[in-house]
Amino acid sequence: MNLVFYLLAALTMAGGLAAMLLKNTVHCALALTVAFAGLAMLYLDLDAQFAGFAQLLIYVGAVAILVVFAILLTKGSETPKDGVFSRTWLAGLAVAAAVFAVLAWSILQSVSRLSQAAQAPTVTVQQIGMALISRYVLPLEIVAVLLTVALIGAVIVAMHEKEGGAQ
Amino acid sequence: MIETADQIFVLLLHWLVSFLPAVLQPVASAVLCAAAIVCFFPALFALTTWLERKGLGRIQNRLGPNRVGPFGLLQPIADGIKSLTKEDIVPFSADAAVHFLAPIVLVVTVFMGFAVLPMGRNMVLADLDAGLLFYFAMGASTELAVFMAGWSSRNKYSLLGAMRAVAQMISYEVVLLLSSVVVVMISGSLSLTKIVAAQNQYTWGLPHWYIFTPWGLAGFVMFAIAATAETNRSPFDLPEGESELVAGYHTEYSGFKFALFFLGEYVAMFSISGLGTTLFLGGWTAPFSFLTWVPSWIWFFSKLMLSIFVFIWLRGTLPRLRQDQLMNFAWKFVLPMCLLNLLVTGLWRFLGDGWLRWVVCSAILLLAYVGIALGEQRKKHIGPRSYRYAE
Amino acid sequence: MTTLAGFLLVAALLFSIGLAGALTRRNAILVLIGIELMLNAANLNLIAFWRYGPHPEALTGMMFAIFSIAVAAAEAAVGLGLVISIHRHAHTTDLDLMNRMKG
Amino acid sequence: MQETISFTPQVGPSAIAQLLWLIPAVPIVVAGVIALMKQPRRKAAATLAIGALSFSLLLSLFAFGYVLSGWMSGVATHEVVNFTWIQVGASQVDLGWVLDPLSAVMLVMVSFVGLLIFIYSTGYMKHDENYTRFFCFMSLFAGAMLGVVIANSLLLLFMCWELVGLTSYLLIGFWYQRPAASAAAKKAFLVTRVGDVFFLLGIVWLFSQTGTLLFYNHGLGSLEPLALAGLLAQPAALGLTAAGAIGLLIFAGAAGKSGQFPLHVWLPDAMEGPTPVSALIHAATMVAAGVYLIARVYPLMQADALAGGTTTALTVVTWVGASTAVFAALIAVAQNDIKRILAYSTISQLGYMMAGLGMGGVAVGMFHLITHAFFKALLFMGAGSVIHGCNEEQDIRRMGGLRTKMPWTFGTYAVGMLALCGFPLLFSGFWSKDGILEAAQHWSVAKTPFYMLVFGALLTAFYMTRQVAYVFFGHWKGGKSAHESPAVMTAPLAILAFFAIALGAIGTPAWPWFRAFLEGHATSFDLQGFAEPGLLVLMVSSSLVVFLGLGLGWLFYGNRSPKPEEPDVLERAVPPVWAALRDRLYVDEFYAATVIAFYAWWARVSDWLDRRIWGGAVAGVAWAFRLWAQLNRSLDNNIVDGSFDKGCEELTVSGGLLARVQTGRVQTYLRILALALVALAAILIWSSRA
Repeated sequence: MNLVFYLLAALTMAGGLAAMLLKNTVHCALALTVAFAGLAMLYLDLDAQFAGFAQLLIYVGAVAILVVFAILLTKGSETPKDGVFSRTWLAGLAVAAAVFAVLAWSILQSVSRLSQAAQAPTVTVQQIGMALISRYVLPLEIVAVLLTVALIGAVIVAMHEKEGGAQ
Repeated sequence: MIETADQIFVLLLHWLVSFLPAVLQPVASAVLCAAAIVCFFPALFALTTWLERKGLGRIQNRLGPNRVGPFGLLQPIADGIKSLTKEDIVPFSADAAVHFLAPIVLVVTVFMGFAVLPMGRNMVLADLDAGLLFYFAMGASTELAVFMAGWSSRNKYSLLGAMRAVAQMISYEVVLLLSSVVVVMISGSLSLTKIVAAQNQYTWGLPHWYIFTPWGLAGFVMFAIAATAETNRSPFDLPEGESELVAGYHTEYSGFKFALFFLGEYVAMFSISGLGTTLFLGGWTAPFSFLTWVPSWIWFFSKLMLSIFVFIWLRGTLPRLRQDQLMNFAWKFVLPMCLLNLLVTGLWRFLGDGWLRWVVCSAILLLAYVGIALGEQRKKHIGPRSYRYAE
Repeated sequence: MTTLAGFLLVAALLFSIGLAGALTRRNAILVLIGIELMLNAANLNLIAFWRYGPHPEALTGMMFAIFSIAVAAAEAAVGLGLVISIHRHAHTTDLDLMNRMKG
Repeated sequence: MQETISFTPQVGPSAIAQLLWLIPAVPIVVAGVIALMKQPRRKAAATLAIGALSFSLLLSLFAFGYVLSGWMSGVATHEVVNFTWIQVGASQVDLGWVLDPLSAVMLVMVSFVGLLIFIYSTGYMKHDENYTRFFCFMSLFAGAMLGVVIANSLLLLFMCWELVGLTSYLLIGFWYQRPAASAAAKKAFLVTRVGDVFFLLGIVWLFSQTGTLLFYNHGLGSLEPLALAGLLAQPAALGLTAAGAIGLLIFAGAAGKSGQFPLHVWLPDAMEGPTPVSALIHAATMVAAGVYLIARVYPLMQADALAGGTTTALTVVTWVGASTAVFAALIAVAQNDIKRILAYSTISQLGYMMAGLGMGGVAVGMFHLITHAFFKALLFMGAGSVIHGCNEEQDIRRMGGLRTKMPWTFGTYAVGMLALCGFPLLFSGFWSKDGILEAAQHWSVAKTPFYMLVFGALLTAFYMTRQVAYVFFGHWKGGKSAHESPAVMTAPLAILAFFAIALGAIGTPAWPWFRAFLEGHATSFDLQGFAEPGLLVLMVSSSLVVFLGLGLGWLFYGNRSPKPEEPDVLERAVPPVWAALRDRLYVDEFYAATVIAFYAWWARVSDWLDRRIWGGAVAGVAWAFRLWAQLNRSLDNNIVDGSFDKGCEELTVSGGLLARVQTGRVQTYLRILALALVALAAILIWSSRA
């Protein structure tokens, strides 16, 4: 329980809250990137270097940009007149709160059984690579296929239909 | 003697931190290195602006800056003073916070990239195991800064420039990664120091730089293209194509913030050149075995400056591409070549030593190059560009 | 209160924030953002468990996280593509107005 | 005489015999090719057909030469090539072809005359739009006819026989737009069918008796002593043995094809077809096929006689032939259509051949067949040339004086006419007919046929003279002036004319080469042949008869060229007889009154049966089914569908209830999911701590 952790946790929380609360959608996206960055640093704090950098590369570098593009393409950057929250926001909030309550409860329930801080494991990228192509090769392939399919699918779904084209 | 010359900066660092208590030493050394980097590269940036203006002047058959100081050497300082003293204008309708944050994020992320670059023997700030990955993560973050700048200043030129820049950077980031992956495949490590070490050996007095292999050459060429695009240098400088959209995403910036953008751009150029040098040109290793006595950092920076000169040269020579041409080039020519290059590298890896792998790999690459190029030429991608909005 | 518990709590909170956002925002893109947050929270859990688990060398949690990152990227791409095409047809990203699937 | 045939020891058939099948195959294949051609490809079609037939002619000449050389070296070539067509259990149906003097001679005749007629047709049919179709049919006919000639199996022969009938039908009805033509075609087809039914019966009977349909099969064929003995052992009705009966049945088929007396009615009408067709099919080849058939199965016909039993079969053949000869000649006298006259003369000549077969044997009949083929083809083609020249005029009373207008046609036609009349010594017809008369004279059974045939000869000379006088002498009475035909038509005439004269040389009593060739024994030229008792007398008398006919004809019609309207000379003399003759002795009317009437009545009866009885039954069944269907439908509507609809309604209602939950809002679903998660987690924890 050191200072770094608290700072990072605070940063992440702030980013997440901002992403969910701000009115301007682009601000939300930027706040989201802050949250992502905070998470990446949390990973680093957990000695998961590779995961941290991957998180940074993928989320900050790609997903955030994607979100921003989507926002601009859907003219979502200007804030709508009638509020940014849906009519049933209260119910939603309640449900979320309930979920948090349950999760927190379960965690606190099992605090006693959680393992204490172990010494930092040293994993090199090489080990990860070996694991990826030896023990986790099947998931790796599946993810590769999934990504390809997702790529093509996204392109097709978002593709600009010419007149007389599909639909 | 040679040793000291080579390790002079390292020794200096140790001497400095030796005054501090052992607890603070790692932190202090890190801070000192960072400080050194942050001080050195702006200076190099100043020099480079002068160099570039001179060089462009020569290329365009005119004298460059020649009033301030000998050969106008002091011109950058004059510019610096000017930009520091100018008024910092923030447009009325701009998104002040983001508008303020953008240049900072840009510069910070760009500088972070240097952390993993080995600039000489033992001269690396943080020798991360996943150094390359870190570098790319940082590089990816700069796009966000560009977008922030473009979007926050509520100016259609800025926005267009930013969108162009982001699109371009995303496309070419893929190429950048894929063309670097081949090096990782061969050297078997993401750590840049290890990569350099892998290239630091000689046969018949010649170094084992990766550029001296078929896949390495191809990879380097594509890396160079991608790097040019990543740094928005001409011929890929559409984002700030002054003839089209006044100055791209930093149209609405003035004074020191503008200077920061300018700085960030050049420093990015330095860092990516450094990366290229490290990956393909053997980093700080000497080009010939009998030159190994020359201090490693000299080699690194001379290679760096060489590539900088190439950048300038390109800018002086090539005309600007068009947006759709740019995209087609990235996705339809460079990307396939990159993927093929991966395959070839695998072949290289498994064909074992001997002349065979040279023949096979070069043949495949050449054939593919000619084939794809011809195919691309046949279906003309230069045509009326089509605008696609999601209205 | 152990470190692991702290990470888990952070993850839980982040998850709930994401869920709340996904449940309350009108804009489809923001709902997607919320979902991304939830995914990341899950990743954080995985990594934390890997770090403090009995067998870190097995890399299970790490791998899980990496794969889920990849999957999340795919999900983001497809989801945003869907949002864009929906916007092209319905000219809105307001989920309250998107109830054409009403039974 | 036949037993003098000495079979060549079979050491495998020679190459030419092996290739014999090509002779019919090539024209048939070519016919198929032409059938696939477009209408405008006239020249190609004609070239192909002629080329194919000339190939057949070439091969036939080779075959003939082979047989001839064999004969020279004193062996009567007789080679067969057989193969199994169908294998049904123990019994098998074999097909095959035979190469012997008979078939060799016939092959050469058919392909040669056919080729000439093809060439002639290119001129005659020049302006017809269905030129290609014509040559397709002609080629098919030629092939089928050649098939008939070489067939060694009664079945194969029957197939080709029917194919010939088909082509004849097609070609008679070639100008199908004319009602008369199509009617004639149908008539020809049906009438010959009558004969063919009997023929088929004969075939089946023969097969059931001998178990094979091959003529010659190294001693196992149906015409070889073994089988014949078996047949003779089988008694049939009227004191006939099976052999005789079968022979008679086959003869019925032959009579149908060759237009013998009861079944001759189709042949005159067949003249509706184009003239080359009449020349080729209805004068030279197809009608002769009947005669050829009899010649082919002659052993069967005469088996009885040789066995010392009755000679009924051949007697019947003789009587039918003789009566036909006189009968047709009588009718020919009173006809005015140039082609009809020739048609009736053909019928009577066929009668001569039959009589010759019946009384004199194969050689006599076949000799007349060959000579007749040439000069009758010549006459028909001459008639065609005349018709062509007088622009499609066929009534001889509207012609006249053509000898100056078309000298070539006239000359050749005269030759043909004299050959037909049997002008002494010079012409082939004289010798062939004389052979028949001689045979008749020596016939043991009766003398009447002899006199009938002599009378027929007289009539022949008379009506041919009448025709020639009408057509070529006197003065032109037609409409537009006539013109000579092109060389492509006259050249074949000339060639045929030559043969009409020359062929007589091979059958004189002095040098009976033809008979010797057919019967396979050597011969030499010596005038002693005339020294036979009565022969000279016969020759002189028949010559006198011919002169008498010519004279009478000239007396009545020479150079007078009466108006077309004014009645004929004989008509003024004996009107009723003339009328009877003109109306073809009412045979058609007789058939119309009897056979056709019966068929019409029978058709009406079966029509009535169909409508009332069978139709009624079918309607009843249909009604029953409709009733059943009605029942089913009501069942469906009320019970099955009813219950189904009810179930559907239930489903709809319940679905509607559930659909309330489905708001279509993503967030609602998400919310429900989250709640479920909460519930699950709660349960989990609760259970875990308990």
